Amino acid sequence: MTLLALHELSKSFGGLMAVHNLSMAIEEGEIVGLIGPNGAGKTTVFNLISGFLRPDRGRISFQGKEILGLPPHAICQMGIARTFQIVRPFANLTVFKNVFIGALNRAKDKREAQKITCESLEVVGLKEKQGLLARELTLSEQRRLELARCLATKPVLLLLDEVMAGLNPQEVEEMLQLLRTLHARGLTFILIEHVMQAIMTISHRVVVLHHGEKIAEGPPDEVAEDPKVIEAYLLGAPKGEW
Amino acid sequence: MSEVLSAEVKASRRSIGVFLLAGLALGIVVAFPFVASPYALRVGILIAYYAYLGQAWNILGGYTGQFSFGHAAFFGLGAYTSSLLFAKLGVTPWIGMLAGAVAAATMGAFIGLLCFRYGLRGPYFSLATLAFAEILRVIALNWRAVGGAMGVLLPLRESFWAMQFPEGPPYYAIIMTMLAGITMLTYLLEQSRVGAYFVAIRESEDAAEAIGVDTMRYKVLAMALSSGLTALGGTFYAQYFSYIDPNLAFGIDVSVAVLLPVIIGGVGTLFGPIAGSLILTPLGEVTRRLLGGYRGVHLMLFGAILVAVILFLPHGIAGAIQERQRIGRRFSHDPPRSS
Amino acid sequence: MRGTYLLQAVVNGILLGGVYALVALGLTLIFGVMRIVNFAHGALMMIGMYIAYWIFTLWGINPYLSLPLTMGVLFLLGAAIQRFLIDPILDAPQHNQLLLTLGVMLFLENLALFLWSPDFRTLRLPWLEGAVRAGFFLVNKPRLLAFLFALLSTLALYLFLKHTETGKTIRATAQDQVGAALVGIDVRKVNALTFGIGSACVGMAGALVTPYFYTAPQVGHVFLLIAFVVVVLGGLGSFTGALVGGLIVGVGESIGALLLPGSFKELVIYAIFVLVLLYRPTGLFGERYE
Amino acid sequence: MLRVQGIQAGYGKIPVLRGIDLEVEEGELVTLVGGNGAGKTTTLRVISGLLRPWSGTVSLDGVRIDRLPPHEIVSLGLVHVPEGRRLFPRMSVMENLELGARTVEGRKRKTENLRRVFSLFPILEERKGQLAGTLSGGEQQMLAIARGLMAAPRILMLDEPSQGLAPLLVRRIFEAIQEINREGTAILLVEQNVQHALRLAQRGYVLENGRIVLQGKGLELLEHAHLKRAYLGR
Repeated sequence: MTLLALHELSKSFGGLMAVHNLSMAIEEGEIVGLIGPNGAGKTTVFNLISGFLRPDRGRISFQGKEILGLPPHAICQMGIARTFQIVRPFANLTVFKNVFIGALNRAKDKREAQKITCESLEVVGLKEKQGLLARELTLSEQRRLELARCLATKPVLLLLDEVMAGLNPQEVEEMLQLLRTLHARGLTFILIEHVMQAIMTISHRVVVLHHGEKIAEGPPDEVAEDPKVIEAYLLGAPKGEW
Repeated sequence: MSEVLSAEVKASRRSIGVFLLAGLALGIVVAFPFVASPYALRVGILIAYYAYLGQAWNILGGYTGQFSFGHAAFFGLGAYTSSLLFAKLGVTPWIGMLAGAVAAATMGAFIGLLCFRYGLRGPYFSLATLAFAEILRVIALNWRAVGGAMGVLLPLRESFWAMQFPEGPPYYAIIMTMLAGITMLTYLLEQSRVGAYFVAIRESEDAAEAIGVDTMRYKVLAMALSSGLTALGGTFYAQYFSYIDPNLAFGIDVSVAVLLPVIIGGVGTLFGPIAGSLILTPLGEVTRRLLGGYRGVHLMLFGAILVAVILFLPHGIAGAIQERQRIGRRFSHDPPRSS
Repeated sequence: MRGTYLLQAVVNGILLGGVYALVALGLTLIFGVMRIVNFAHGALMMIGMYIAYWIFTLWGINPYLSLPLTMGVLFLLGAAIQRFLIDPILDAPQHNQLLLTLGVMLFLENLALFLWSPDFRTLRLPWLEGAVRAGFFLVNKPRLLAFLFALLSTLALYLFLKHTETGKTIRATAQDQVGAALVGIDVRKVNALTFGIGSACVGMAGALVTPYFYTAPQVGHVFLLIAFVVVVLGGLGSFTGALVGGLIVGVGESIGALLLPGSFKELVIYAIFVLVLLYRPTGLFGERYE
Repeated sequence: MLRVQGIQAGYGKIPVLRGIDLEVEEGELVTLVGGNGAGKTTTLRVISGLLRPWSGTVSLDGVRIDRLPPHEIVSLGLVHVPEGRRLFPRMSVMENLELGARTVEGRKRKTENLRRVFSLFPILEERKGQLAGTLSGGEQQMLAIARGLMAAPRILMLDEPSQGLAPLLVRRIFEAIQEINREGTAILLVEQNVQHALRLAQRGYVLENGRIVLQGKGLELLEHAHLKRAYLGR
């Protein structure tokens, strides 16, 4: 079943096309990687889906319902959660409270919210650090914290913006393991990632953006062989000119 | 095992200490009016009064992170509403007080809606609130029906009904009750869902929005709450001093006085405003007394303290203490890692 | 008849606006380079007024002649405030900077109160009294003089920023601090310089109004708020904006005074302020800073 | 000439660089490649004095410069053309170039350097009266490099000069970089555009998660299997 459908989305900033005529569909239970060189418009796509930006044109539907024009908090309440490329923890609050505030989104009462919070912290492995302030965590921990905060809102679809950036190989491996666990629990993912290795191993399907347009889409293996992708990524100029 | 035990013992010792301290403080607060000289009582009243105003501002500025520089607007609305109702219609300030709070909360919500609807943040919000306070000041200054520049002199009718008393203690009781009430309210807020949303907005509006917090709604709510509570302080001022005019009610000085104890004491902390007022108010009184011939010395001092606090103690006194305690706790909880 | 009044009001407003522009220029320059909203700006103006006042009262030198001294003192004062108080917290949250300048304002105003009492003081220059007639209009002499000085110094500042090398480093720093550092500009020095120049501007404006305005410790409030209105209207950080905004606010106030009773004219200003903040926070010429 | 040893640095408490060592010799063209967030930009920021390292040293001709403010580092002939160009958008092309020539050396050779950058990027001469903010992306990048050259640097550090540019323009920029290097200026080039960068450079460093994981001759590095893995995940 199609969970999320983007239909001919466009968004420009002061004449610069950030996203151009983008259509794509995400099926329930999928892990989709959204890749592309710097400035390809990936984060803009996330901002459009999560309601932080309004597209100039196009439609977005989630579980068959039109969500365009809804404010971000309403979109979150429908079951789409996102992380930020630059982590935005509630820096001066404890790790527990960070996640707890997310849990309040769905919980009937504080007891339930506490339970959700503990579960989320457990999943991402931050249980021991729950008393620390968010700003005292390492980057890798802050990324996991942000993930826990998202999970606590009980999402159906998670939009993860470079959750592996700046992590060392072991941390990347841990993060991948975590994503697999969550996927096994029925969550659907869209990942923006620069750590290619990671995205290629975990994604079922990869969508490649370049200058705001979709230039390729398909299983990781195929996409990695696609000359257009290699060109966009590695060369930037047609082969043989150098 | 012994480490865990000792930590627990320490924790229980600490909570006993806290109880003792709280009891002691309560004792002093209750006994104070019976032993204090009229002057000392006056200082006590002012300490509580500024702490109260600070708490009211703290809800919006400290917890929700929206720095209003125009709380005089709400203070003045409270003072004027109750005073006019009393002077012109004979309505008791006890009711006038609530009317003022409602008026100010409505005005606060309105200003909030306007400002937040147009995405004013940071200094833009501060300047906008300042402008609203000035607008009210100019209106009060030019509106004959509310006394114009002459202001409002409350008719003298000493009675409970008129909230006027010949001596200090009743005022002391009123303002202390107000302070206890607002501190309790703030404490409950800290524990509540709403309070959690407030601090989330302060820490990162985008992140709060992303996890389902209707930031607009809660910012307006914080604004209304803070404004209404500030207005109660305005009524108290009018009743205690029996006189208000546009500058006393809506002037920039009021907006500054409201936030000063919070900044010094600790923004966004429960006891910050109280600590701030405990330091600033007696200091102000002492300098005023010692240097009675020179006006402004205490405010000069406040200015210097404000600058020093921003430079050296950016989280205020309570903020610094909290930080120290937290670090202390962390070390007492975390056993030293082997290897 | 009514029309003449209106025109007269416009003329008065323009004269007023010239001074407002100068006050606002200082504020906007400081904001443009450092993104600091300087609450102490009005207090600095007040200091300028007292300096002019005392030099005249003690030594009989009129404010126009003592301008270099007034401006020099204000320059040093401003540069020192930047260097010792603001520089350490340039990276702190913006509200801390706001509060710091608020503290400076409190300090300076009450220092003046302490030193010179709350008395309103005025300075009389007999040769400047009365008005000159220019066609249909009567023009108050000290106001005209203040306007001309303000205009000239605005022009001088403009030429300085546009054409001298130091001026260019200031503009460059305003447009991109990192870029400026990387071409070898000493950004801290430029910051102090800018704060100094901004303070000298407002000090000059202060000295210029002393012949027709009262001097008192809290006089800065009036001008601070007006300066905020002007720069928000013109666009925070915009030079042209300060100039045009100053004239608009001056004329608006002057016409407001004609049409509205009492000090309701101020309402016109604040109404403009709020409307601009809400509908066009970038002002007429500015871009938005976050 | 430039020597970076054991640099650790980050923002707030978050580490980005976990011990970087690199060197650039007189007249060399060295490239630093790596994925997003690997720490390339941070490395340059540390070298140019924009960010103070937590530990480690940066030295130029054997003299430590890691405690100097950026403007003093520029005056030593180490110039950083930053990511995002950082031009002065409301000043003309000419004014931007003049501001680039603020070092003693730059002042001395201003006319000569001006001629040099105009021959390198003729379009800039055509647009010299235009405001920098109104230039196209490619022209802005050229201006950024040109502005850096006006300081008469001995080492020019370029942060992703190809970012966001069309392939043809990327080629122009890279040609210019090569040209600049041939004329004797050492270059430290940071790039995501790996293939280009490594073909151009004499030596290269591959950065991953704040560490140098590979280094060697440009073309040899390119062949290295690890690189492919790092970039395409296979």
